[in-house]
Amino acid sequence: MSNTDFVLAIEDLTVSFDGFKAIDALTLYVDRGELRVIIGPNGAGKTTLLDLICGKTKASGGSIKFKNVEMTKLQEHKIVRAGIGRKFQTPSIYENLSVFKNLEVSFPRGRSVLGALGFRCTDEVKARVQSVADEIGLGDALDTEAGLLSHGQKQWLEIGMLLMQEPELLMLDEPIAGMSVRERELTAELLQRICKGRSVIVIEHDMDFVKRIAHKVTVMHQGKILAEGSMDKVQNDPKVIDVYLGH
Amino acid sequence: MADKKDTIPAPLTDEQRRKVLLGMAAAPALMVPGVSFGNAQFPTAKVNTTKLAVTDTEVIVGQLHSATGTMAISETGSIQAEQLAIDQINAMGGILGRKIKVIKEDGASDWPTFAEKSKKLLVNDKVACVFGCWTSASRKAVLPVFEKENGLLYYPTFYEGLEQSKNVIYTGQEATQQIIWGLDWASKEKKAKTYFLVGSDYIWPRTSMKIARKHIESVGKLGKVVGEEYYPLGHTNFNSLINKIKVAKPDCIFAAVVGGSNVAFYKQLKAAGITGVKQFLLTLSVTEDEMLGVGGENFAGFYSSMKYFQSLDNANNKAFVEAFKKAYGPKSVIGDVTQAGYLGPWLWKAAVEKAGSFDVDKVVAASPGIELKSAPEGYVKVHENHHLWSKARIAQGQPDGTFKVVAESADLIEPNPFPKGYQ
Amino acid sequence: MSFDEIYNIALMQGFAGLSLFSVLLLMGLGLAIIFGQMGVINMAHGEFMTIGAYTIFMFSSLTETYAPGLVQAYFPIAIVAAFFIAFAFGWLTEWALIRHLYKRPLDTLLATWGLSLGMQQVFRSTFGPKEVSPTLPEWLMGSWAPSEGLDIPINGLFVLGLTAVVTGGVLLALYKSRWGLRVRATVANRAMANATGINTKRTDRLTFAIGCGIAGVAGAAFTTIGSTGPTSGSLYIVDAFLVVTFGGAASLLGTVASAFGIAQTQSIAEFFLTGSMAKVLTLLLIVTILMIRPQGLFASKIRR
Amino acid sequence: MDAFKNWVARTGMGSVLVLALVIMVVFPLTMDIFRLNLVGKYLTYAFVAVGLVMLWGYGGILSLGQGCFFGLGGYMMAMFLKLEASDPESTKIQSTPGIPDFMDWNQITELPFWWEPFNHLPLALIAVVLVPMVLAFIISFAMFKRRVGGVYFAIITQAVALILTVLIIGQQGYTGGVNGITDLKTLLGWDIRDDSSKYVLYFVNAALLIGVILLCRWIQMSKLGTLLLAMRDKEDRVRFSGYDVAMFKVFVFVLAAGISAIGGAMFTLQVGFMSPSFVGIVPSIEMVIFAAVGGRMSLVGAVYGALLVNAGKTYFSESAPDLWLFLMAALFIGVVLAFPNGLAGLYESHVKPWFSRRKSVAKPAASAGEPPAPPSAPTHKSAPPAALPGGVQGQSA
Repeated sequence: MSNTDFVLAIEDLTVSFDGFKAIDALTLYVDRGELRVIIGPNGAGKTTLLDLICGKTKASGGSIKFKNVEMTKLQEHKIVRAGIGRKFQTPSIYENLSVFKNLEVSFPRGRSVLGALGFRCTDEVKARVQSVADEIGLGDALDTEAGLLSHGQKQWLEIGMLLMQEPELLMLDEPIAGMSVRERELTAELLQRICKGRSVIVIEHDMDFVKRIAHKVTVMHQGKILAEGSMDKVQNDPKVIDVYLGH
Repeated sequence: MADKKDTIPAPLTDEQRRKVLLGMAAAPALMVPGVSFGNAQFPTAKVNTTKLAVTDTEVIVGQLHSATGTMAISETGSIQAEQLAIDQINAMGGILGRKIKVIKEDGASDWPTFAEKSKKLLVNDKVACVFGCWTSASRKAVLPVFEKENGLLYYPTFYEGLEQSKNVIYTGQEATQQIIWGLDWASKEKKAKTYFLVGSDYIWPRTSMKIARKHIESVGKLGKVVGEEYYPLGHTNFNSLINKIKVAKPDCIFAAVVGGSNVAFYKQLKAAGITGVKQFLLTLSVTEDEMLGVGGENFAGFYSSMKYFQSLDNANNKAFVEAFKKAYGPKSVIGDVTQAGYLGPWLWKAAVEKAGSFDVDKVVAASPGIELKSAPEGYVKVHENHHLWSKARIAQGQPDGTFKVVAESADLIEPNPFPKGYQ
Repeated sequence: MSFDEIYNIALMQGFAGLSLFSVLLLMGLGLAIIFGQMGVINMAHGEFMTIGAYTIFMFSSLTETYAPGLVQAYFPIAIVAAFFIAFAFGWLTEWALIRHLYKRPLDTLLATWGLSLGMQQVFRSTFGPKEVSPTLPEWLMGSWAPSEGLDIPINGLFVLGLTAVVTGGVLLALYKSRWGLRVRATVANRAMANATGINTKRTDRLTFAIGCGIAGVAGAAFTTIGSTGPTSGSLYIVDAFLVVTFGGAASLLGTVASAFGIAQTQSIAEFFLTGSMAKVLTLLLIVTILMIRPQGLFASKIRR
Repeated sequence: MDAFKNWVARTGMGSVLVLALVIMVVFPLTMDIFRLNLVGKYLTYAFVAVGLVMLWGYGGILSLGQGCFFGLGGYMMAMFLKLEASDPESTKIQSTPGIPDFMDWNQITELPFWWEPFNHLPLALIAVVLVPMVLAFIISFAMFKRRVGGVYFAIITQAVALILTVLIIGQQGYTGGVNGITDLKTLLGWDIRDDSSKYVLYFVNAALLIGVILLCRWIQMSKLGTLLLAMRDKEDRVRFSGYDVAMFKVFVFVLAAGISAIGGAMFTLQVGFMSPSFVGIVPSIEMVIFAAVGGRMSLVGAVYGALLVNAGKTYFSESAPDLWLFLMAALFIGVVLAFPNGLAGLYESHVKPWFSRRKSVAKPAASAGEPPAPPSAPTHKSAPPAALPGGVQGQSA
């Protein structure tokens, strides 16, 4: 297909595990600067979709284009370097390292073996780490060992690590899981701040939270898209209601 | 020599008895005339000019074998036999009036450990000589040490030859002594025309088989080689090999398989219907020691080429076997290498007494021509090239795990570690 | 060479491959349970085989001394005993050592390597450093010759039969018994299995012990074709690991297939090449295939 | 002065200095040349152990085939020395003078072409490091790109070690077979067997070892070091931060191989021969235990581990050979069960607090970390999440 203005264009994407189609001929477009939320019941294929986009799982068919470049054949680190960042469902940070090191490691320079050997932590890097840390509310905790952070702080740290990479597309898998009410609010504000100048895809179950942040909502079911549109629209879609309440 | 006073009076009677015993031991090289007063006649300063560990009453020697590790299986016999010989020599009064004291070191089946320990024995302990090593690899590892530090090693194993060192006396057979006469016998007595050579994959079998092939095909013109196979050490499955042998249908299987492989080889041969009744097999690597693992029933009817078998029928051997079993239990067995190990201390004793000195250079110089009429294998003599003149023998394995000697070379066979025409 | 001879050789060579297959499978089977199902690297597997071999030796010595009339009959009993003795030692090992290390597979590897060194020295101190040869019953020796020029080794047939029985037994136990269900549940999800009332600790111990017991049976069976000495078991360990890894660790059928593949490759290569080169070739082939297909021949597909 | 103190504390250089002092000054002053040569031999194993600290401790990759690289390095060196020892004059009794004796015994009549480069020392020295590293690259590139890791990698490296051993033993005409390459005498005419040369070689070896430790320390302190730790903890996170994880693993594996190879070459020079018994599985696993005893996270600890285990082996195999294997077994099991961080861990958890307590009594304001610390400051958690003996929490970096 021809080039589009979408930052992410997924068309006819399919993946099957031993014959089971976890994603079935799925088509999805994400605009620049958009904050898209994907919802759906367990096993709908939401996480698998993110896995496919970031290359963790290889597609059986279809295409994923990021800024009109085909991603399906690229290795994971190449996809990241192209500008796609992904946060995992459970906070995935380096527990043994300090917050500073966690962020520093994510700085997008010195990514080759030799580059990493020659990498120097310049003032520029330090300033960037500080600014991101401030953004995620960990500005005072730079020397803390990451493993000692609270669960919510760990989630933020991982988001911060992604911000260090300055991705154009940020994908967050259940970013507020396990957070307190206060933390959820802070996270919502954070998301609204960071989606300026980049596109964000969020997987979330918490409908209040979704309502608060989403520009547009996609509902997935059995590897397919069931509905798409504003929160109000999908909430009133009978198919969606059926899926969520029908069984 | 002020300290002499303390030592002389008490052992004096011992010394006299020793004199008598020495005469009886018929150590032929003993040329020392007159009645001796032991150390008075052989003062330490005179018999030891190179600062070896020799005192007025004692001489220290080293023993370097693998007491642990995979080679412990094989080397235990040598350790025991050397100790037995040393004990017997001490019981007769020792050498030049000095008791032999042994420092035992464990090479742990690890060649650098052998090198390390040999250096310790020579440099730190200053031993007068070392009895030790079993595998070629361990000997090769220690050889530079012995040459550098000018030590003296008595090496008991039959081996591939291609070596001759001033600092080593080889009491086992080099390859030609074990192979050529045996093949000639196979050709003459068993009318073998075709030979299948099989060995473990390392230097001794390969060199042995090279000599065998040369002898079969060009030098001795006995017939032809219809197969030659090597298997990695520790290999345990020989069914494919056995099928190859069945295809080749050799008159003679000529085998040099060692270690755990050896057992698997004979068990599987028997299971494949290749038994002593149907097939002539001659091996270079089954002694009474290996027989323990192989089991008599698996080797019955096959032949082994060695210079010594426990069942040898002579007075020397009867005494030796009796002494060995008394020392190490009635179930213990004596293989070729064990006997060769036993020769070491006796040969050294004879050479020291001939030289009248423990100095390595003098002992080495005195060694060629040393004879040992009391050897269990019969009569042996040290050659100029530091190997032994000895007889070759063929014995047939019996179901009870013993060997029956069926042939013996008429004369001593000259050792020839660098055989011309076999290279 | 006549057609008959070629035919006979081909048959015997086929059997040689089959016999190597049964050897590889029998030694891999215990490991497949321990490594494949539990993820434990037991480097002392070879020594558990040696326990089996020495059990045969003890039985044969005792029978010869006290009941010479039973020499023909002791062997099957001894094999069962080998299972239980190795089983008991396995139980003990799991309790003393393995259970502390489930989360650290690489450390288990080191610890069991240490264990194997210790066990070897125990064998050496108990039975002496030299190899021993148990007296085998007459009916296990020699060959079965259905026609002239065709010899099928009886010990090979015996090992083959035993392997079939043990493999069948393991498969049956794993897929039909309560124990098998517990093992599979524990492998799939330990926490969940625990929650549903399965005593996973007990299951682990039992599984490890059964794996060791099977190693003991293998060791006992191999007295008919190989050596019995303190280090005999270590001859098999690398091959055993390769068989299991090559098959795809979690799959018993994979172990069967891989043992078959490796055995045929090696035995055919041995027939046409020298023994050493055949070994190198087989190993290289395994390593190369594992590099291309690291999950082994049979891997269960799950979402990663 | 304070800046220097800080630098020492930050880089963990204190322990390296202590180690340098021990092996460069204390040992040579207190030991005769025989013992010193033994220590020199042990120190060549320490190279492998240091490589394993990088590979296993930092990279989380356990290789059971490090003997391959140690052996290859040693063989490359031995090939050069053997050619020098096989001049036509000293090999004139051979049927083809001028080639190594074992070739002559195997009816090889001219030097194989791939032996030719080993006539030249510079080429040989390059080969010492390069050949093992290339082999390591081939093995690891294929495997890590396909995400083979953990136990599988360990088993495959084991198979590689086995293949190489069988090959070396089987091709004895070209390699010296099971006996190895023996009877090495001179290096460019300089007799390596003399006591004086042994001294020189000892110091060269010690200096190289310290150099290698400094190099590794530098790598640990670079971003690459941080990445290795990060990978060990959350490999996917590193991958999805835009790093080609496989290449970092390949790097550390190749690095460990190169370091081991240097050790092998120094072994050949100091011991005077090389044989396949260093290539196989057993020595490879033993070398892992050196690193484990010293502490898998501590470069300096690895050296002490190698020294201690080998000294123990020498001592006990002399006094109680039967006991030795039991002791070795206990060492393997104990270091895994009770002291997963080895000597360095014990130091961190027991000796160091004791020091600080004494210090704080004497001088209340003493800064932490002043006594030489094993250079692994930020990460004294064991690789696996399992329980640790207490008190090994890392301080902040």
